[in-house]
Amino acid sequence: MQLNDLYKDIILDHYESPHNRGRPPHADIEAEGSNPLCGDDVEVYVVLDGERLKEVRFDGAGCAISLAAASMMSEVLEGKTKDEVKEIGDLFKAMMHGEDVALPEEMEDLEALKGVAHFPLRVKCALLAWTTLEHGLANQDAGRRVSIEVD
Amino acid sequence: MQLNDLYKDIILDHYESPHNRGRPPHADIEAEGSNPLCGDDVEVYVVLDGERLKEVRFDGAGCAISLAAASMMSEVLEGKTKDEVKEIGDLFKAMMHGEDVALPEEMEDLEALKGVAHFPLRVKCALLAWTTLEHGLANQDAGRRVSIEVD
Amino acid sequence: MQNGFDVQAVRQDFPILDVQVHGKPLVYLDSAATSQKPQAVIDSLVDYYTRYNANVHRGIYTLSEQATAAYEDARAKVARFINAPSPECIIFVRNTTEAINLVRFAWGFDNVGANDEILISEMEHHSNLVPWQLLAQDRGAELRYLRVNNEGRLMLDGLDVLITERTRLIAVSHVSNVLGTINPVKGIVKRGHKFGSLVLVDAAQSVPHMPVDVQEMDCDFLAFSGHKMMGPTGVGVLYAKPHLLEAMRPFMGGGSMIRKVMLSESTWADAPQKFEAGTPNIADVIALGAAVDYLNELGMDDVREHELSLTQYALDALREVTGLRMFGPWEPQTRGGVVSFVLDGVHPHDIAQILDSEAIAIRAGHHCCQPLMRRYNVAATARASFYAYNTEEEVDALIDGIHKAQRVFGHAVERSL
Amino acid sequence: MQNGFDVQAVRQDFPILDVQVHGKPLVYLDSAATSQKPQAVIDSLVDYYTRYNANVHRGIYTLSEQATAAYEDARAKVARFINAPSPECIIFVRNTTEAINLVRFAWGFDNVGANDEILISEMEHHSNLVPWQLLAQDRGAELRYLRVNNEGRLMLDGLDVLITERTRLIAVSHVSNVLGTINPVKGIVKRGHKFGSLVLVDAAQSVPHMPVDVQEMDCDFLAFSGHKMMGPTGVGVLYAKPHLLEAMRPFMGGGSMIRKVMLSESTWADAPQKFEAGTPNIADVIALGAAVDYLNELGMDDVREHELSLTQYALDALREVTGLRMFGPWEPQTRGGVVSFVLDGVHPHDIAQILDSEAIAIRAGHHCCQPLMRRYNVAATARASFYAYNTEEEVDALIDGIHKAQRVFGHAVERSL
Ligand SMILES: Cc1ncc(COP(=O)(O)O)c(C=O)c1O
Ligand SMILES: Cc1ncc(COP(=O)(O)O)c(C=O)c1O
Repeated sequence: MQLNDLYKDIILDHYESPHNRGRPPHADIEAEGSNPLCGDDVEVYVVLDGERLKEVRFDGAGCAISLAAASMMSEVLEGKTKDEVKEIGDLFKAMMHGEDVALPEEMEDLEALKGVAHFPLRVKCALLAWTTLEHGLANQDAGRRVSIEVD
Repeated sequence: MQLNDLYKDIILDHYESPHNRGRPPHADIEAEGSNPLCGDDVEVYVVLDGERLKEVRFDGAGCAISLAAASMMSEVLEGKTKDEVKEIGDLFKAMMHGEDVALPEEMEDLEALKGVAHFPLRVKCALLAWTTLEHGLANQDAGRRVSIEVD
Repeated sequence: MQNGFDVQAVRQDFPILDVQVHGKPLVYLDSAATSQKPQAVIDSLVDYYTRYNANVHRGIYTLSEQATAAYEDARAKVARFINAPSPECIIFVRNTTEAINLVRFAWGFDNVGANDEILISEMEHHSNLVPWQLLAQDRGAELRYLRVNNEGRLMLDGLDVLITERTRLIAVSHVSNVLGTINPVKGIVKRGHKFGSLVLVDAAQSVPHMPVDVQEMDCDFLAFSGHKMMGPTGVGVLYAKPHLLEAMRPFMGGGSMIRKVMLSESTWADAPQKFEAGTPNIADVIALGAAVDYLNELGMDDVREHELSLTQYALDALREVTGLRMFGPWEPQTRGGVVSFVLDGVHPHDIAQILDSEAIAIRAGHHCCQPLMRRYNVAATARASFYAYNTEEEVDALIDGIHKAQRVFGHAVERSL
Repeated sequence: MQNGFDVQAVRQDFPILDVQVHGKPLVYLDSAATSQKPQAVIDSLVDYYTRYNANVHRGIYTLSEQATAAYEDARAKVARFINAPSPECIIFVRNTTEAINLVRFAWGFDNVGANDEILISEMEHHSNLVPWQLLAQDRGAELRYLRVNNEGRLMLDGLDVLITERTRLIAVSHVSNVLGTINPVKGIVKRGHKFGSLVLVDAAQSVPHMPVDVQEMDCDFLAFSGHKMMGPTGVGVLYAKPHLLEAMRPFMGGGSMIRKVMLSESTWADAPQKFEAGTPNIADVIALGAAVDYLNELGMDDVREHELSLTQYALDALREVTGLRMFGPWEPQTRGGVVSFVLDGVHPHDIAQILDSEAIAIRAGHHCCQPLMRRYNVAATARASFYAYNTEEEVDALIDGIHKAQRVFGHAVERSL
């Protein structure tokens, strides 16, 4: 396993200059996820437009993998419907578990995280933002910020 | 270590035909000792004549070593003063712990148990009756049967 | 040999069987106390310590990843071995004793209260008796006993009155370590469940010797020891149904079993980690996985068959020994390869001592079953126990040794006959 | 090398140090998590399993006598190693965590009541924190914390107000596994005793690395792990003063810890057996004895000297790394060979990952010290730790690796500077 498989330039770019970072003035969904064992914390904010995720933003602290994954996620999911989000999320999880999946073309950025599957201990870093988003969507009706701990 | 070192004829003789076995009609000291881990149980009875042990008897159930040791003890201690009993007991214990001791001539029967010192697990068998007697003497004033557990 | 099972080939795998004791080849008949280990298990330990020793879980470096993978792989192997629904219901502990005490502390304190009842049997090993005695004392509960008949079987008729609505737990051994009796645990589980009681099975003497399927048995807890199944000392297993593990409080507190620790309170990791505080016995857990591999290669059906035929052979021979009293059932089909006996005129300790002079290792004593000894009115018994590597020739040696003991104690034997 | 201590010769004794990771020679800097094992320890295991494996205590045959003698011999070795007054105050457990939990259950339940106080420090490992949190919750007692200053030292001034007449136990680590700080335990013991409190010392990071004398320290309990002192995984030690062991109730119930078992109640064996229920981890206890022999041969003073000079060397180098923040004292004389740090712009997990690509094994995370992480306002640190087999060249490799991490994360580092 090469280090370059993990720390691809595109991942380092996202880590160094994250996209969609920061809390929006208003959000329909607010979810925070933490991995107490890593100390990683991520917050995910979604502005909805009906079934569609009009805006996805995140904030938090963590390693390169977890923050780059959050940044990439926020990009690829913008404008997608909830059903599409579920579909993409399942694909992404399958990829993280080492399955050979075909990602839609406009999501090839996510491909950069494929190498993470070879580093079992880092998979949970890559999944943190996704799990947090999922949890937020599932509890959309809660009417408040929800939180989840994973490890 | 030879088996004969342990099961000397004289030991087997005492086991098969124990001396002074059985409860006397009256005893000044009654003590029972048990090793719950072996299941061995021995009762020691002493009839006193002032400072002297006029009669020493025993009863119980146990392995060849513990019963032969009880039988031999009852023989050698008959007629001895308490001080002498203590002295002989100390010598016997030292012998059981592998020390090279010189036993008084009339006690050479006890020598037969010398080999037990080479079988650490059986030493406590050889000591059971002696420990029980000691406990009985120490609690002479209790005015009742005393008991002790050893292991 | 018998049943297409090549015991001589098996023996080649156990280096200790070449040992000489007092200049004579070792005849090891004490596997119920602890089994011998095949080369594969020893190699597993050496391999671990020379190639990838590292602490498991969350070490982000290669050795630690390898150790973690091997450790969790062993968990999966053990789960498959007893057909557990998932690796997560396998908790690694030190031995059967700790497994049972874990249930006492982590389940018992919350689920057994004043006037509740715990039902165990008179044939239980102290490890499946003392913990429940202590729990009953701590919680003001009642400890009840299922009795054993003269033949060495549980008096199951008694169950009807002994199990009540207040029974919270039935704890019973699968195979007795003294009598050899195989208890009908599946039926006991069913009857316990009907009354809403949980059932713990002490499988220390079954998992090493016969196929065991926890889902078929439907027990709630199952405990066994690695060292009795060709694995190393220091590792045992608790199986529990997943929903029970989820509901149970932790046992020991410390590293690895937590999720989040704050100054005043903490939250717990999920099972199995919740119950594995501190650095686990990594090397031995992995070696237990190697033992499971080895047993699978032998085939547990064949292991059972071999022991069955050896036990039959031993019982036939023991039946002919004058002045010998055997405890437990005479039908090998209903028992494991553990044979306990006493001899008229020769104390069990003296039997064991004389057998040792012939390099034959058997156990003598109460076998951690004092109440059962009292039931049969003996202070101790001699016990020979068999495993996959034992032979009929070794049984012959045992019988010869018994005769020798009788010769040494000639007069005593005669007197007592 | 330094101090007449020949580290190259020592390295020859550790077969794992020949391992290659990603084609590069292993640089193992995670001994605080678990140490590597010398050949003598591995040989001890093989020797046991191939020559005299048998269950200990009361087996009347040669193998069992040999195993028992070796097992008890290891106890005597461990007792001498920490200058315990007698072997009987050494209890073998699985690890430090179990040792501390044993005190929680067997001493704590009878001696800590409502409104009593337990005092621990903010730098405790979860294994010396969570058990006391749980005990405090179970008994309605109060858990108090001694704080840590910016330099990584206990704020001992606080002791005066924190210790009261209600303090039943002070539990404190001898050496911090994150900060490296050597705590002045002898003084803490003295002050605790003045108030009638007992003192438990978590010596997981001291006994392996420096001479420890329990009689001089006068602590009531001391806990440590075999696997951190060149011994195998799966064995740990609790030392306790004899009169405490005598008064304490048993922990786990089962075989070996009893004297007499009746249906409704039982009596207990004396310590140490009272606290060693079930078949112990025989092979690993004996191998821990071999580890103690090995450490004695190296000489604990020399081990300490070697680590001291290595730590000095490492601190000097780390001080030069831009953007590196080190936790704990800068004076090697007051600390063990454990060095924790964070880098600006590179997360500890990423540091460890990049070091692994150079075959350098360090740990990253909270090191089972979440409260301490919060104290320093970090989520995790990277940690390198040294032992007798580490060299200055390995420290150089560590520093190179850190530079590499900074290069990989070049932009991030720049941005954060
Ligand atoms: C200071 C300290 N205490 C306790 C422990 C726990 O040791 P173990 O995991 O062997 O129980 C450790 C090691 O991780 C430690 O460093
Ligand atoms: C039936 C039974 N239960 C429990 C035990 C205890 O096993 P361990 O000593 O490995 O805890 C044994 C073995 O001695 C046993 O035979």
